[in-house]
Amino acid sequence: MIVEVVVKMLFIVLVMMGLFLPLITWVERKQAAIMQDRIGANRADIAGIRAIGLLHPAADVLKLLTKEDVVPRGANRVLHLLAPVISIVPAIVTLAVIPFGGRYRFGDTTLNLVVADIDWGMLYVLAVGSIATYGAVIAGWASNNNWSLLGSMRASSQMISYEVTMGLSIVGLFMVYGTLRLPEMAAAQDHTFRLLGFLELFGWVERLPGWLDWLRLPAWGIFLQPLGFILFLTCIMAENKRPPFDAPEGESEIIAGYHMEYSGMRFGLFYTAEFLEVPVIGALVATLFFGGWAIPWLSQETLVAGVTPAFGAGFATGLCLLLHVVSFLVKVVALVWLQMLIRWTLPRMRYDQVMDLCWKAILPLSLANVFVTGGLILLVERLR
Amino acid sequence: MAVPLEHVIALSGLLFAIGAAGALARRNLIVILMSIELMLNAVNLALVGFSRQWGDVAGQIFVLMVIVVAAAEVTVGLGIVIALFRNRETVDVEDASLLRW
Amino acid sequence: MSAAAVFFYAFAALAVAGGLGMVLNVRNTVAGAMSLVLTMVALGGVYVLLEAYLVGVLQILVYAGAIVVLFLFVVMLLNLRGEAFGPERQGFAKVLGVAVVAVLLAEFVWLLPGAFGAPATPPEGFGGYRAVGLALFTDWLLAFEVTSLLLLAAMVGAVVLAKRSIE
Amino acid sequence: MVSEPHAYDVLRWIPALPLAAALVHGVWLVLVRRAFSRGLVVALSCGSVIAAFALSCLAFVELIQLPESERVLSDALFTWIGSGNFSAEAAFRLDPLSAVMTLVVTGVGSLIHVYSIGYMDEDHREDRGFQRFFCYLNLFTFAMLILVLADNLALLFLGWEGVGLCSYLLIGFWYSDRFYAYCGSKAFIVNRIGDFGFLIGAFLLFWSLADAGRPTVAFHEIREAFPAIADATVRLPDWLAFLPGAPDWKLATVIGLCFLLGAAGKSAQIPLYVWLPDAMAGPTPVSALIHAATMVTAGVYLVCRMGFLFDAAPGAAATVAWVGGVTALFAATIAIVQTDIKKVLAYSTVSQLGYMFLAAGCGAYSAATFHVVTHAFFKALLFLGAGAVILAMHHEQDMTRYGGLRRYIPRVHWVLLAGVVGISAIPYVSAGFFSKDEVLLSAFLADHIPGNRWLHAIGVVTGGLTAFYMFRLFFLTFYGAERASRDALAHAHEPGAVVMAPLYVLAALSVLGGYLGPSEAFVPVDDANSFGNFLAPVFAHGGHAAHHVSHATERWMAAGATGVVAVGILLALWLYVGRPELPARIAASAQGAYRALWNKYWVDEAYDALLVRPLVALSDAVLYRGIDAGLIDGAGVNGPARAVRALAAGGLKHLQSGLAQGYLVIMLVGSALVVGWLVG
Repeated sequence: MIVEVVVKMLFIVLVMMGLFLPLITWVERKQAAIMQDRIGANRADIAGIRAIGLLHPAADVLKLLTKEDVVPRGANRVLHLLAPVISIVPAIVTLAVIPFGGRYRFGDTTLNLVVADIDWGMLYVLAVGSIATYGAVIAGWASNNNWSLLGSMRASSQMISYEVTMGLSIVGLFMVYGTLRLPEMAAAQDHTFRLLGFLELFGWVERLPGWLDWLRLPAWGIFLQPLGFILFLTCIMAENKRPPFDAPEGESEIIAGYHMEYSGMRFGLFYTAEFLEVPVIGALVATLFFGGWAIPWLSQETLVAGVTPAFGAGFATGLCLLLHVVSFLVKVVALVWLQMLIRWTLPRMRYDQVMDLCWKAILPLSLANVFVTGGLILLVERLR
Repeated sequence: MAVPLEHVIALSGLLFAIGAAGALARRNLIVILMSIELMLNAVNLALVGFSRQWGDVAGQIFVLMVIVVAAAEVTVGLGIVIALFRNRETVDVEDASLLRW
Repeated sequence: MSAAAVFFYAFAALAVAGGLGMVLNVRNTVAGAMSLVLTMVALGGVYVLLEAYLVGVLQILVYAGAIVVLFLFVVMLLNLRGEAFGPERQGFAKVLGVAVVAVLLAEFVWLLPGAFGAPATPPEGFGGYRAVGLALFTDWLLAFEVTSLLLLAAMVGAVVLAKRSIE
Repeated sequence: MVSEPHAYDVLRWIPALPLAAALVHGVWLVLVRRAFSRGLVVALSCGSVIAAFALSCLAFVELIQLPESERVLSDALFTWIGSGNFSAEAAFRLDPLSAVMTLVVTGVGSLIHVYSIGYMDEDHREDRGFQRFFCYLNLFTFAMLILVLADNLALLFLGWEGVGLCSYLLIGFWYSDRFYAYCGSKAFIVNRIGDFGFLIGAFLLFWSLADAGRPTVAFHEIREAFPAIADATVRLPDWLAFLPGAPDWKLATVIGLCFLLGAAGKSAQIPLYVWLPDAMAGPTPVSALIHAATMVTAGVYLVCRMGFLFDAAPGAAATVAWVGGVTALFAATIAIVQTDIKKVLAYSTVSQLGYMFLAAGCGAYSAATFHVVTHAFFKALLFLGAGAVILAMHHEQDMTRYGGLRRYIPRVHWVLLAGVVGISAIPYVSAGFFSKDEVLLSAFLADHIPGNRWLHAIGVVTGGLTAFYMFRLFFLTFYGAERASRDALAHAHEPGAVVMAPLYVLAALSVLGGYLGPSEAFVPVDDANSFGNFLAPVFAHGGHAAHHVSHATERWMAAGATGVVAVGILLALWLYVGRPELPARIAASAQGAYRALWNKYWVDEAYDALLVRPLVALSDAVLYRGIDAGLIDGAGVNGPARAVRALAAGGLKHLQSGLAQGYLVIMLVGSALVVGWLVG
């Protein structure tokens, strides 16, 4: 039991921090370069081997570790130390409830590819996310610097505001799935629905012609809650305070915001937190809106049932597990790419624009989303 | 239930006492508000403990209500603090003693 | 002693420590707020141990995530560094008050031992969002609605109070 | 005894219509504070009352189609008061008696409403007065209908108080005049005395019935249950030992006397008649409607309604009869010398009411009711006619300033003549004749009443006096020298058609109304006395059945009475047309008697000295200065306030330091004490 948990932890942490994190720093550079028609970082080399800049992440780590660690005068040492930690922990612990695979039965043992399969997983995510606020807030306060203070005030208000709307924007999703447990959510998306099924449902046609049955979509959150998807992605990116939502650290106005007084690995932690958030967001969004580990148009039963006759149940399940993890990682990668795209496409929003977007656009839209979803659900249940 | 209810209630009482002492002794209005929050939390803890004890959800409903009330109280309280600071340049509760005979 | 018990006492210790830190930290309001956060989180843990999952999460979400941040925000807004307060008034009253609090606590502890019987075995899904939600929206609907009104009032009040000048 | 009553839900609309009109007027006047156009007022008020009259006729037709034994319509609305074993229904009940009363109230009422249009049109003292007046009139009609239609004592009392209130409002209608306002209050207060008696009686009745295991206030149930307590007795307190039959009185007698007090208050009998003459302060139509035709007969109605009770209580019955007789004579004597035309009519009303009490006391309830009806006809006519005269003379009410008016207002003269004839009981051509004959006959026959022959004699003499003063009024007004000032006569004019029309109708009624139920003795038609027979089932007589005399005797008695009447008329003719200077001389020669009559036997003065002044003094000195201002205000209201203020200013205010934490300390101390109490 404990062993299993530890293994899962190691897997997810290693994948995220050991694989994704360095890669993302590299991708960030490269994608930026490509989009800006440059070559990008490619100078770090070991014995002349540049490996298209893949060594830069290592170089970064070395640099950060060896830099001088400055604590400004008049700063509160404890809090100053505490802030980066606070800001990175949520990103990591969020991973605990995100399933990177489904449930698999090998003989009499079942394997559930999630660290902590808790009933209120999504609430857990929100709660942990809300803790993340303190990182920025404390950082700004503890550095005893007015720019930092301004930065952390921006950060705190921005994050609180977007927490509210983030929670609201996925209520519709909860209503559709009828659960807050992330593995169940993912499993619920492991099938397809007929694209035109609603025609029958609303009685607009008596019976769809048979060939239309092939016209199917995976039952993903993005198809069931398109608006919810957009809102949620916006909110969670704003939570991450990366461009275009990086007003709290907008260097053009308040030099570097709440972490301007940080150097060395402390800054590295903030940095890590931000970059780690990116794949975490990817994983979360994938699980909520893109079927998590599910393979589109190929549900677990179908796969197992299809492979079992030839190679036996064990192999089928194992294959299934493998494919699922792969598809999960693929989705994460895709979503990371999407975030990068956004990050390098949109300019930074002004602070008041950020707030207006939250309270005047997203909040009403998400409320409307909740009501419309509820109405549709009632309607459908009435019609069934 | 992990521990006997007495321990839960004892913890709650202790927290309440701490909060009360803070609300009494400190002069910083913000800290006083925080102490009140602490007292409210102590009450919540007691409620949750009893709710578990009798296996009745009602206690937790009360907690939700208390949380809402606490939120409202903080909002207004901090609003008052800001207004006070704006007018008197202080958050000392003892300077805010206009409402007397 | 079961693992849950261990966790409980650990959380309890954290909560008390946080509370004390908040109350005793005269110098730094922000640090006090942070230790209050510690208390809140610890209490959230306690709630979870008491099988009040939803409440536990909401505790962290609302108290730690929103309310205390609000405190911090105000502290920063007013930029209060240290406390320069004038001479103490009614010091006696405060001493008396603290003494009374101690007495109160003593009485309380005196009352406690053996006050309660064995705990009931909670029903299935106790404390989950389903159970609580059902109760909230069936038996306690009115209270729920009323709290919404309360929140509205608080919102308006806060805006009116904090606004520099009412147009 | 009546069987199961027939449900008939038209009844509720009879009082509802006037109430609706009154409410519309009242709400509009109070909330909007602007008056309707007069046309709208008239349409609402008169319309509602006339509609009520039409409905009453409907109900009456419905009633007489039923077999005689079960002539009762009922309409139960809801339980008005329900408490323990006491329950008062808001239910209406139409038996022959209330049918007659209802018809009179609505019929005469609508005539007077129509008349009021013309009369009040002249009144410009207040711009909203017109609507206010009709609002009150409708309200009164409603209350009076409740009174006569009520199915139980409680509801009847509601109407009873309602009419009292409206009477107060209407007497003091021109409240800007202090004297009028005073008259209103006088009427109200004197009525209260009567109401006190009524209440005591009602409570006694209910109480004793409850003791007998039949708690009820509904009339028919009371009547069924009454025999259970018919023979119960009460022990009088020692200080009443001088009373005849002391110390043990029949309970029925006590209740009856209490009711008599109430009835005397409402119907202006000795000793409570004093308010009625002053009630003439109100507008004349009010005097006609309330203080002649309807309200003042409520007492008679009550006695008739409670007839079974008085039958069982001969003492009470005798008292009723004697009160009636004495009042009749007493008031008639006063009326002889009055010169204010309305005062004369007022005292004649008192005297006629005396007749009714006399009959009721003698157990001839149908006769009493019959006289109520005829009296409503001719007395309404007389008041309205007097009103017409007063209008013509610009609100001059002193008859010594009239004289010879028949040349100026001939039509009024003729209708007033009809009224005078009607009240003077001239055989065959007056309503009064038949009813008064029955009254006198009942007195003559009521051997169970001690001294009933005397009562009969009194009735006869009063009849003569009545004829005398009525014709005196008539002659003083229309004949003889013109004593009015030139210009007054110059402006004297006949009132308009809207005023005259009701007068004509009433004139016809007061001449022919008697034929509703003449005695077989005079009208050789079998079952001519349809009126009495119609009412018979209501007054199922107990103990003494009305034993008859031969028609011959009856005729002889009537002839005697008529002779006395003739004497009265001729005397009036001689004194006020033949030798107009005589009356003054007579008055001069009989100073004492004249002054006694002129000052109404100083009764008002006596009451004032014996009751009012001491009471006022007591109230002012003890109740107001001592108890109210001193005890209640001083010790009860201001005392605590002062104490609290002193306490607060003395020390408590220091508790409010404005320091929040101080309050918190106090709070904690309190909770510590509470928890400490828990500890042990």
